[in-house]
Amino acid sequence: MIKQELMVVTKHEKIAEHIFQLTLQGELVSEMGNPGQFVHLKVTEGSTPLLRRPISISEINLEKKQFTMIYRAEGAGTQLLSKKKTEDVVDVLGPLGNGFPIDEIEKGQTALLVGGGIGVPPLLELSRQLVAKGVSVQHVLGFQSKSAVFLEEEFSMLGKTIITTDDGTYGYQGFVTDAIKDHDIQFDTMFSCGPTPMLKALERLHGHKPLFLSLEERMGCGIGACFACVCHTGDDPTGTSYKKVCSDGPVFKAGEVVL
Amino acid sequence: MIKQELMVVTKHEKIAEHIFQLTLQGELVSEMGNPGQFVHLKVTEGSTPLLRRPISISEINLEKKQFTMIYRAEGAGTQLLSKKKTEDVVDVLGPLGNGFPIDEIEKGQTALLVGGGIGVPPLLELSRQLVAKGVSVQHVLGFQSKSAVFLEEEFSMLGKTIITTDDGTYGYQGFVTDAIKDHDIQFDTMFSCGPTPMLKALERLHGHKPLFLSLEERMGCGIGACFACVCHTGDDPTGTSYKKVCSDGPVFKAGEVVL
Amino acid sequence: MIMLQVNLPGLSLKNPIMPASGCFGFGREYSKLYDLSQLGSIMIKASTQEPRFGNPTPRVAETEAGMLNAIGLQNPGVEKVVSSELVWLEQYDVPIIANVAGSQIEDYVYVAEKISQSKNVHALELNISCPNVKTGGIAFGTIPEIAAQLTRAVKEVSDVPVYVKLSPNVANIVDMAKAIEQAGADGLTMINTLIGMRLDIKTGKPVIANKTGGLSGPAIKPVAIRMIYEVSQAVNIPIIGMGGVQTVDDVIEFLYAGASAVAVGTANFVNPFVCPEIINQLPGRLKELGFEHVTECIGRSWK
Amino acid sequence: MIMLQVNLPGLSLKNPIMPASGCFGFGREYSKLYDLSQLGSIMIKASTQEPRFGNPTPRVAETEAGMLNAIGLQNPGVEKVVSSELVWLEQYDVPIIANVAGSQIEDYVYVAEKISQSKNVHALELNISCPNVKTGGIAFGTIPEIAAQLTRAVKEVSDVPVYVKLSPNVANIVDMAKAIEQAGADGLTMINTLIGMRLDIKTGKPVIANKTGGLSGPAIKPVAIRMIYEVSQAVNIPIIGMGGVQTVDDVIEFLYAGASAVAVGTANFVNPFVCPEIINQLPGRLKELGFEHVTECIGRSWK
Ligand SMILES: Cc1cc2nc3c(=O)[nH]c(=O)nc-3n(C[C@H](O)[C@H](O)[C@H](O)COP(=O)(O)OP(=O)(O)OC[C@H]3O[C@@H](n4cnc5c(N)ncnc54)[C@H](O)[C@@H]3O)c2cc1C
Ligand SMILES: Cc1cc2nc3c(=O)[nH]c(=O)nc-3n(C[C@H](O)[C@H](O)[C@H](O)COP(=O)(O)OP(=O)(O)OC[C@H]3O[C@@H](n4cnc5c(N)ncnc54)[C@H](O)[C@@H]3O)c2cc1C
Ligand SMILES: Cc1cc2nc3c(=O)[nH]c(=O)nc-3n(C[C@H](O)[C@H](O)[C@H](O)COP(=O)(O)O)c2cc1C
Ligand SMILES: Cc1cc2nc3c(=O)[nH]c(=O)nc-3n(C[C@H](O)[C@H](O)[C@H](O)COP(=O)(O)O)c2cc1C
Ligand code: FES
Ligand code: FES
Repeated sequence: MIKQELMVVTKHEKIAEHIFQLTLQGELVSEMGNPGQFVHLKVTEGSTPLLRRPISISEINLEKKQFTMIYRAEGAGTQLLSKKKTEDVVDVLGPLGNGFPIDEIEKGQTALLVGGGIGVPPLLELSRQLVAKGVSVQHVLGFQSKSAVFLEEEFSMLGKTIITTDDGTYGYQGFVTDAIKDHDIQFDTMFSCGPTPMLKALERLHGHKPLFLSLEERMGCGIGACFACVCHTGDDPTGTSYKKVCSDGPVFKAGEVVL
Repeated sequence: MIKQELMVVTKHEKIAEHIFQLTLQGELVSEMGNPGQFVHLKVTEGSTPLLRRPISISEINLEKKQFTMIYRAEGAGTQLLSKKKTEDVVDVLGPLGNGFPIDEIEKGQTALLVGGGIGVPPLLELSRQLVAKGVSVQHVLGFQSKSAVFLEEEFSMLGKTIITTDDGTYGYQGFVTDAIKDHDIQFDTMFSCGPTPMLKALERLHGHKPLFLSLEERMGCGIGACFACVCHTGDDPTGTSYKKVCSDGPVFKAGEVVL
Repeated sequence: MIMLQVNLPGLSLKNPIMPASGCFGFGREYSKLYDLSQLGSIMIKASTQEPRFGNPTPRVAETEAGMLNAIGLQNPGVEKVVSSELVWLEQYDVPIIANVAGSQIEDYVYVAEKISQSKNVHALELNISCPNVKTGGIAFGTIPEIAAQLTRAVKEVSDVPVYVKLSPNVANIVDMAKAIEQAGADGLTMINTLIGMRLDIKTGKPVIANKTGGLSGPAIKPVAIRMIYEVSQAVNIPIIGMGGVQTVDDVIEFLYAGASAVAVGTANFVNPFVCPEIINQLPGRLKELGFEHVTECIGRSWK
Repeated sequence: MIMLQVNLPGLSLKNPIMPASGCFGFGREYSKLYDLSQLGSIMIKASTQEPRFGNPTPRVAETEAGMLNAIGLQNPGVEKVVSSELVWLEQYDVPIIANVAGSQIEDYVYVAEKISQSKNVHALELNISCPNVKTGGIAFGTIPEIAAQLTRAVKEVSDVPVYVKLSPNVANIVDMAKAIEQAGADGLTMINTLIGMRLDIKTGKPVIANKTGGLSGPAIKPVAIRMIYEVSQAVNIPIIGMGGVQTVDDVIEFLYAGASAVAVGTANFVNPFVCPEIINQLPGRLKELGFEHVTECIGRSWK
């Protein structure tokens, strides 16, 4: 169930350039399930910034009632968020949306998780849950540059992990799609989250296999009421059928919606 | 000279119902002179609340580069201000305006300082400076009720101090003007700060003697540029002459402006 | 809760608080968060004759104390709204105000006739002021004669009272309101969004795909209050006020200005529980301010 | 600083940043805080034929991300402005834009003729849009024909180029701008304030003594950007843009929208050093965004 709660900051640190890792504690955690869901954060009490910010859940710890997010502090809202200290509270609405369908892959099969930049975080909880299920996981994670790389160690502990950078300052130089090809990675199901051009390339190259993509769109409500975040469906004779990224997604099967 | 500075909170506490005492440290203090001047505070970085808040200087400590204010946390801005913790910073513009003219009273003469509610704080620095000059001071300080009384001890150390409350829960019951009359207080010069009805009554009853009043008005700029805070002058044949509370005041001689 | 009861043409409201059109869908999402029967009314999303997908995304952008939207009246078409959404809403004890949109008079008439027959639709709200639809629509909201003509046409076919939603993007809101009153409207709702725009500092281009969007949220509240203050003194039909309401004090300010009930739009996105929260706070706040009944607040600024 | 130079009719600006009229007085107060010669220009406070005291207080109220003002054009009258304020300003190396107000065409003509003869007045800004003056003034800002008539009359007597300041309180800002361009205006400045109101929750009455006031500040920026975007594509005279500017990025957004220079109003009250701060940040920010000259930004949103 979707809840709204003032959750308490238990940990907050910078883990790469402009990138922060934030752990919050509260009852709302017990509602979290599928990896790939997100929360909607209000970073101040006042009216500026007015809207909530959607951020993916990166790790869930049900026992401690804690969850972790990783976000890029860039605009007005995320910069304010980055100033929160331990014991401060953050207004959280969530969990929202439908995450990655871990039922769509069997124990013993192989999953390839492909992340780009700030799309990497939700794949961590996904990888953990897949590994717990007995799925063999591999990761290809793309970043702009060495200074932007994060979570490498955490992913490496769960499965083979290839890091790519656009500028070649770390790991493989080039796009994640090239890395997948060059390393001749085999998989049963692919899960991905990252910038739209990356998702489009993955869909073009690997759309014939089971492929699940997590999308981003500007949001108003985050719960399906305002129609800010709609996209066209893949098969749409009338042009009026749609899916909402916030409540039907953010994860869709490749081909389900038009990227 | 007027300066703008991010000053550091060194002390901040609640001293009566809704009333907070805030001490800030910074270079700007060295510009402070006359008691009765004020500062203009921006309580958040963002646009809500947008405008600065005018608050009187209540104590100045040049050595420690600290000054103290006392304010009532009621509206959006002052409530946010009340949440500032030690070592937080506050954006201060000041010192602003012209304070009480301590040159207008001689050593050995008697001053009566009359304050009402949140108009009491600036009289503390005034009293100290008058005492330091060798003026004998007396205070009549009016509050709504016992729970609203503050600074009694500080004033008592400087001179005779009568506290009045509207509801009689503490000290003399009634208006400050009645207390002055009932106690038959004699003085050479009167200085006052408080609600306009109180200032009007003082002007009516004591305007024939040297009397200086500190006014309040809604402000925009606080430095004399926007004409938000003007008042008519006492003697004004054309109807167009004016004084600005922020830069010509906030302290005026009785009769100088229309209350 | 007798102190919150407000009666308006077609609407017997248990309290004067309702979500604004387009900010609450058809209620399904919020129904998972709280019982919709708590609401005074629900202004449902605009319905048009045919299904509409609306504008390309991005459809929203944030501004200082506000937001821009250019949804473009996405909706499944009046038939589906009636058969599926309105029927679903019947399970709640809440009168519905149906927002009606179109690009020509015939469209409005078609939708109004259909939708006003639904059991739980107790009033229509003519959306003559949606700034995000290119084809003609905007003229209804800026030219008094055309607005009046539309009002008359819809009044003729509607089974329920007709409220007309005013656009703030006009020089003289009072003239507009009077023309609509004379044309037979039962009430007014105001204000819709101001037309605004935001540019991306990196690309230089509009953030919203539609380029311009409707500005809503706390930023526009002073404009809404001013317009309601002026219009409420010039007409004899009631006003449902909206524009930037976030708190119980905002609601009271709208009533003071001259509104008889108040709708909450953008604030639902910020705090999805805002409507029931305000409804719960209202009696206490009214008492604090010395009122025995919410209607005592109405028009207090000029009465 | 060559990269900030902008040339407009009558105005050779060392940079495109200037304080907006009414938000900077005649510069005396700010001159104590920094050297006014740093500014691209100064739009001085409105001058009228006779001295004016203006409206009763309270004259300002705060709103979400904005403020309302109803100063009421307080000024010492054009004679005194010319003899005392403008002469004092001559010590600075800064061209002055003189804001001209009145309630009838003759008033404007009188003031324009006088003030345009001052050595340092390089352009006039016709304030046809002040929402706080009851007698007629507002009509100039909402009826294109009247605005055009006024423009023509002032053009005839003015020694310097004439800019006309547009009111956002209209349904069609483009029609207004075109009428004024055809009447011979050399440039436009926009936007003036939106009309707004705030009520006191305890008394129920307007906070501002004049009841309504002009809404300014960040809240109105999206409206300003939208209007400048539309008008700049419809006219061939330059625009000085304003409305909610607080930061260097806001300035760039106004240039992208189609403004050729940018004025800062309300933000001076929040941060009295805002103008020189923006001027200092502008070259670095332009470089970061890949521009060699500030004029490359102008109209980028639609070019
Ligand atoms: C489902 C989902 C999950 C996300 N998960 C993450 C995550 O785990 N970590 C992370 O760093 N970012 C994530 N994002 C992107 C994140 O929401 C934006 O970076 C953030 O909202 C920008 O806010 P700001 O205050 O920095 O920027 P501003 O420029 O102040 O934002 C202005 C407005 O635009 C919206 N906006 C700006 N960029 C985006 C964007 N890329 N996507 C959606 N809205 C945007 C903001 O929400 C706000 O309403 C996610 C987005 C979505 C939709
Ligand atoms: C020269 C001067 C000295 C002052 N000294 C003190 C002091 O020492 N201690 C103290 O508690 N208060 C003092 N005040 C009053 C204080 O400025 C207001 O109480 C405060 O601005 C209210 O802000 P808010 O955020 O609580 O209220 P809000 O309701 O959020 O204020 C909204 C707007 O109205 C203005 N405003 C509201 N009330 C007043 C008021 N009474 N006077 C001026 N502007 C007002 C605010 O500044 C703001 O712009 C002084 C006022 C002036 C003019
Ligand atoms: C996302 C969004 C969608 C809207 N859709 C509609 C609509 O379909 N019909 C309508 O009449 N008004 C619509 N509006 C306008 C609101 O009903 C309301 O008039 C306006 O937003 C001002 O109120 P607010 O500031 O509380 O949001 C919409 C507003 C928003 C923000
Ligand atoms: C206190 C105040 C006084 C103003 N006086 C004038 C004026 O005399 N003449 C004028 O043309 N505009 C006047 N304006 C409008 C501003 O010049 C400007 O157009 C408007 O405030 C929008 O810009 P901003 O949001 O940066 O303040 C005034 C604005 C304020 C806030
Ligand atoms: S964000 Fe409102 S429907 Fe998705
Ligand atoms: S507050 Fe601006 S002139 Fe006094």
